[in-house]
Amino acid sequence: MSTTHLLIELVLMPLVAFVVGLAMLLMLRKIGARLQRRVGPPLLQPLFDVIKLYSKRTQVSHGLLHEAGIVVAVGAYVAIETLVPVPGMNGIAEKGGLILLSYLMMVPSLGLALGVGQCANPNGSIGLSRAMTAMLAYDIPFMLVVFGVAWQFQTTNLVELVAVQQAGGIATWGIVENPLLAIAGLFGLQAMLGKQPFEIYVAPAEIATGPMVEMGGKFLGGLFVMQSFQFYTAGVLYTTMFLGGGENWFTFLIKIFVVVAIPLSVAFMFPRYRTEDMVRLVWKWPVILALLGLVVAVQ
Amino acid sequence: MSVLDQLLVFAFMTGAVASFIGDRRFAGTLLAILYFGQFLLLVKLAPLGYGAQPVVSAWQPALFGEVLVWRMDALGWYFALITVVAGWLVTWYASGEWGQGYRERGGNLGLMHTAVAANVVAMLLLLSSGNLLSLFVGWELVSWAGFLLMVMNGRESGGVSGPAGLRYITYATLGAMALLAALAIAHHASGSFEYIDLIDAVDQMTGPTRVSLVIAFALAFTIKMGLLPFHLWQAPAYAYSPGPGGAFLGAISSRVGLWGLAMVFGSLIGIGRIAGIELIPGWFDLRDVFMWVAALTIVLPTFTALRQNDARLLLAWHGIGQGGYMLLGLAAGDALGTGGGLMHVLNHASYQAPLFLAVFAVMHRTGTSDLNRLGGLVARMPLTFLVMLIGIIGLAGLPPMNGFVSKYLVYISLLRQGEPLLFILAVIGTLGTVLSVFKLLHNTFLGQLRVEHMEVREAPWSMLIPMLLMASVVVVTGTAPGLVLDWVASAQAALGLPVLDHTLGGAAGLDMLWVSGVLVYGFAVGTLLFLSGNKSRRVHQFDNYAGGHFLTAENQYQYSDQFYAGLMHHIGGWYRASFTWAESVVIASVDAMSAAANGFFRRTQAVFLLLLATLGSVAWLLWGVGS
Amino acid sequence: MNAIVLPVVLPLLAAFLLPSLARIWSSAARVLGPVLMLVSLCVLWTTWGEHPTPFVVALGGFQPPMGIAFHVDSVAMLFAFLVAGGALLMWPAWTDDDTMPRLAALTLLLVAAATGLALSGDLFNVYVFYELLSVASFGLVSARRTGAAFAAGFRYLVISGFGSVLALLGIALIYLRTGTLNIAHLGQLAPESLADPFGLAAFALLLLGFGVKAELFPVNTWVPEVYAGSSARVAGLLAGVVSKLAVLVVVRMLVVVFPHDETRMLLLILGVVGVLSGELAAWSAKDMRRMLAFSSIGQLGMIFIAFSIPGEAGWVAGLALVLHHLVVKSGLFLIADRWGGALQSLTGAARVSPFTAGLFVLFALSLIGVPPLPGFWAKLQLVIGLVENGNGVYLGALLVFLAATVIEANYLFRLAVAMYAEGASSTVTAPSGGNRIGAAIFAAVLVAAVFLLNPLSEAIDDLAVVGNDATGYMDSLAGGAR
Amino acid sequence: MIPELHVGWVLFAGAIGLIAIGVGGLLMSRDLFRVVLALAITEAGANLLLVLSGYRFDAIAPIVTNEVGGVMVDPVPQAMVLTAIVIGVGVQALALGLVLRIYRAYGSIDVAEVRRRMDDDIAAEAGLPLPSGREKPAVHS
Repeated sequence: MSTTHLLIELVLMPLVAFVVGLAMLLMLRKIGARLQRRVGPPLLQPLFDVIKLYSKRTQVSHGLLHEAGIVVAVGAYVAIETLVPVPGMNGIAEKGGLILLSYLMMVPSLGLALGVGQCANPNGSIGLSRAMTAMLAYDIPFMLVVFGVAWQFQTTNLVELVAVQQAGGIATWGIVENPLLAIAGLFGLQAMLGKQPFEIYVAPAEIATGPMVEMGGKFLGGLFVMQSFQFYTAGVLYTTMFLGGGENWFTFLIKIFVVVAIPLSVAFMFPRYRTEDMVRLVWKWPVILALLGLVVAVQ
Repeated sequence: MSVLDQLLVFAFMTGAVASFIGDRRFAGTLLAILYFGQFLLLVKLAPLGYGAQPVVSAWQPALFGEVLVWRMDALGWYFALITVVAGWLVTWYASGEWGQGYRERGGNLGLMHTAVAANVVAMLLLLSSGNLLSLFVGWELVSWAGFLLMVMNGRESGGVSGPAGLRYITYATLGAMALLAALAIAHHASGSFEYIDLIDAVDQMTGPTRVSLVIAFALAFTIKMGLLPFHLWQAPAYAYSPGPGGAFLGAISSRVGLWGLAMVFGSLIGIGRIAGIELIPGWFDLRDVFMWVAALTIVLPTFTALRQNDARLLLAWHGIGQGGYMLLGLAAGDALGTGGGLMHVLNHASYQAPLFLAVFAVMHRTGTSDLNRLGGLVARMPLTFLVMLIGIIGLAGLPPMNGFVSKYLVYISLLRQGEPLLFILAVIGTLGTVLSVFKLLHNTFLGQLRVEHMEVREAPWSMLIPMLLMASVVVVTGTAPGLVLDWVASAQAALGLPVLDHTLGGAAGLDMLWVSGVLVYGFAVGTLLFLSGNKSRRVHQFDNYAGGHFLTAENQYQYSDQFYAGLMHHIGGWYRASFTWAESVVIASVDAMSAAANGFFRRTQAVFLLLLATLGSVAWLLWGVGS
Repeated sequence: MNAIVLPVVLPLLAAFLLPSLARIWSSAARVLGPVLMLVSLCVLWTTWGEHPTPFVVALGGFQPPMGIAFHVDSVAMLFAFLVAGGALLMWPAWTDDDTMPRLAALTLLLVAAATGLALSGDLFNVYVFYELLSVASFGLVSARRTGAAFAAGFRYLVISGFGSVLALLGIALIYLRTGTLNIAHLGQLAPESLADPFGLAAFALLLLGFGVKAELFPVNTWVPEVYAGSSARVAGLLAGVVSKLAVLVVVRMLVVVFPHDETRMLLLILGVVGVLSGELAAWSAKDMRRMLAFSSIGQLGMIFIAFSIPGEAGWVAGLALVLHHLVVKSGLFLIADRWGGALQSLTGAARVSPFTAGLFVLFALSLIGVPPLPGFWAKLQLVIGLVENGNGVYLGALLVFLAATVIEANYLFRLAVAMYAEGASSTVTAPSGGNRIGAAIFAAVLVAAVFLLNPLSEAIDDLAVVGNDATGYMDSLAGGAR
Repeated sequence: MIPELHVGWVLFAGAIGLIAIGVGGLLMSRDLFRVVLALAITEAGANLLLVLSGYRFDAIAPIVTNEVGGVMVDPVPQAMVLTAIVIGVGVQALALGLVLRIYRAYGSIDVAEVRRRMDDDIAAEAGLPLPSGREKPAVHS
């Protein structure tokens, strides 16, 4: 692979992710609207929102770190996008792997946490504490799932993971080989995306949207971009692990939209848990499922 | 005189200088220069780190028919490098304003410099020990030099350091006695104290002898390393040492335990033989015991750290937990695991020392390390914040810092060996660390700046430069772990372990050069995106609204106490202090036995005892002869 | 006759003359004792050089095995040397009241008896010197003339007296069997006449009888109160020097006359229990003197364990421990002269006298066995010796020993840490100049030993060969007396 | 032979008995003076045993005379016993002296009382709380 090719991929991969991510945001709002028997926003509304936020006149910053936090949150996702393979583009996925990705995905949130920390708003801090707790909770089943998949396919390399599943057809997809792990993974996904019933750290009515409390203008816009990346990444990762990755862009997009649509639809049917209840729930069923899946995987 | 001799003599000289003029104003600077000299001598020995033959000391005293040998190999060099650099930078840190402040607070700066220098000398002697006897001598010197550093801080710590040091030395003596027992067993089996003879003799040993040898060694080294269940001494002992001393101890001192275990697992006995000792045949062997101890050492102390409200204690508890990763990797036994475990030693030193120093810089400026009395300092001490930020990312083991690389190798090793439970325990430890260090950072530097800290200044350069140097090590070796992995591979070769196949960017499918590169790229994109927005306006921290009113200087609200209340609501009940309880039971039983012994001397009818003893021994002898 | 009798005879004579001399010429009486010690040291030094092989001195002209004989070999000389040297450094401080001449006379008597004990080659001789030693030590113990000193002395006397009776019974049994009391001769006869239950019973009686002075468990209950009730120097002398002489007697009997597994095992077990009880009791001692007393019981137990190891390894370990304990414990008791009170009162004592506190730390480190101090090398010999034996009981002893060291480290450094505690003001005063100098000399010996470890180790090896050489001991009879 | 043997056995039994009496006294006496006496009795028993160890009933006294006699009694034990007796007397004198001193110091020669007072004195000197719980030791001589 030539250097130019690689450079093009490095530019293209985040860009695609951004676009698809925005589409997913749109889907989220559409689903919500349909469930509440509304029409929902038009096609380009998410993009307009982002542009609007970035160009607002009132931009309140609490200091350099506040700004750096947003930069890290967005920037880390840009980096992550180059590490997950999509049809036709592997980027530098060979240089990382499943475990690196699992840890790298904590970086944007922590960057955001730094920014929120400097806002010096107690509501933000409370939100952070809850977000960290949630992370501790859902990462345990999620890492079990990662282990199970890596063991199942005897690799942590995402490119190889895709290659193995595509070579063997649907029968070798993770979801077929080990449905238990796939279900546990879905649970983890739900929590990772911070959607109901796990949106404890946003909790608008309780702690005034927690981490977002001091965010406005391009800061909130940054968060918006970050969320679009987050949806996309989660979808791609799950697809790569369980659904055989993308043979071509058409099937690939279908898969990742379906994957993201599930938690989003579920989200609207649930109220919010309390922190301790969420921890208990996540440590119970997904962990049990993942462990059972591991037993299957090891045999 | 070999370079090793020069190094040892130079280190002794540094100690002598410290003890004579350690309390002068210029002493810190002079000593820092001397440490740098030691560092240069180590650089002269650098071929060791790239596969050269060990360097032997010319001085080999013979005592009671036994010879003391000093010989430095790749493993020793690797640890010695960390030691000397840590000693150098912490002394530099203490050379300026910090030292002056310490003296003004009534501390004995000269003694502290001397103690640090003594620790460095002792460590060098231990790390270059060429047989079991010199190992024991070095071992004891390290223990007692550490003790000196721990107990000398009585005034600063409000008298807490004394009992903490006493607890340490009691544990350390227990470890030393276990080591002595191991020495005796080895001597019995091989007829000498030489490593080579022991290695030869291991195969001929009977099963019980081998098991007891492994246990004796393991006991000695695990106690020093603060592994479960012998970890209780470590946190208070390190936390209440004088700042730079505590940083030194936390960075490297307890890792000599790992050094010893590496020798046992590598050359002396061999991990294969240890795995061959099956406790439940087919299911559970002695190596598994080590791995589970390591995994529990990762989890339990980390979650103890999570509950600390004193920054020093928090860091010290994490130090214990990180030791678990090292042992876990080492006990995994393959190239990846041992490589990760050994690399983690340097990584841990490189972030633990600046973290301690950053905490002490904050203490220097604010007078407290109580996490509930700080906050918002990032606006006043941005560079110290930067050091702590880099440090905690390394400690938490997140990319792109070096802590991630070593843990990654351990994870992959566990993955390849199919150890999901150990893997998940290691992950839980990392997650707990992330939570805990975020609390540390948040409660110190983020949130509301307290009114009494409004005028706080940034730490002086004499403290910042050493911290920044250490922090830069975290970044550089995180980006190019191959620098360290070269040394680690040489150490593995010296130990007879499988050698890690690596590149400059990492190993096992990880290339940190690329990962760091795309992160920089990503941040650049993020910055551009950020700058593309409308210009922002900075506001004061009180330009803020929460809990129904504006925050003002009179009416501050910093969320810090019980930071993870929700989590604690769930796991709070799991903190049972079982080890503290077990320790107190041991102490109570010694007390009871002691009371009984005292009673014997106080109350008994002396003559009656004499008579009883006479009759008893006569009868015993008669019976003994009769049978 | 031989100059070697002088270290026994001269102090004995001086002891009787001294009270009268003190009335006539008090300053002469003042220096008489120390001068005599120096003379003894010189005599022993020169004799040591002259006679490389063991020899026998017949007193009163009767040739052994008849008559009363001294058996002089390097081990005996070493102990005689230690007695004179120890007494010189621990000489009672001079006070101007009238008790002083008596104290000096008693010390001289003690020295004479102890030297005699070291040199005796005859069991009854041993008994006589032992009794003399006892009488002198009773006097010294109660010399402080307080009620506690008298009471402690009396208790000591009763136990010691009963011990003497036991020893006498043992001697009677031995004589009944063999018709001789010359130890070398006994050694020759023992394989036929004493290698049976009867003989072993005699050994047990001797062991417990003489064990009273050697702080052997369980006949050591007098130790804490005597050391607490008497002056620190007397305690140091008893713990440092006198106890070792009793050990020597017992070990000589063990090696020359009763070299059996059963007797060694008895010594080992009593030693192990001694280590345990001593160190455990010291763990919760409330005052420094009793702490040191209990600690010395533990140390003596270690010495017994060492000597119970068969072969030269046991002697090497035992002698090293004996020498080390003598130096360290004497030094510690000198410190305890003023600092012997409640441990609590010593909190912050390092600021009263940093020098003394430093010495305490040094002694404590060596006692625990921290390399490179001599204590470590001594303990290392013991550990190797124990494990070389490979036997289950010896390994058990090793475990007990190791555990005891941990306890030892804890209680010694609990005190050391308290001494250096900040913000506390100690009520004690600095030790007197003499005591400080004495302790400093012992510390200097200790430090010098670190640098002289090599020659020392060789010397101890040689001594161990002599000590363990039972046939050499018996053969000295054949050489005739000088 | 039978009478001699008989006498020998009686004497042996007597020696053992003396020791037993002495030990009993040592164990059971509540009075320091009696302890001294018991010790004396024990020593006497041991001495008797020692004499018996070398005594032969069919022999003459080991004194150099012109008489041409049979076997002499072994003189060594007798000499030893003489020495032992002398030493014993010395020790007993010392013991009695100590008893006297103790009585003067404490006004009692009861074993338990003396013990308690001694413990108190030692504790008071060391600056420790008194084991018996009294405020301060009663008398100092």
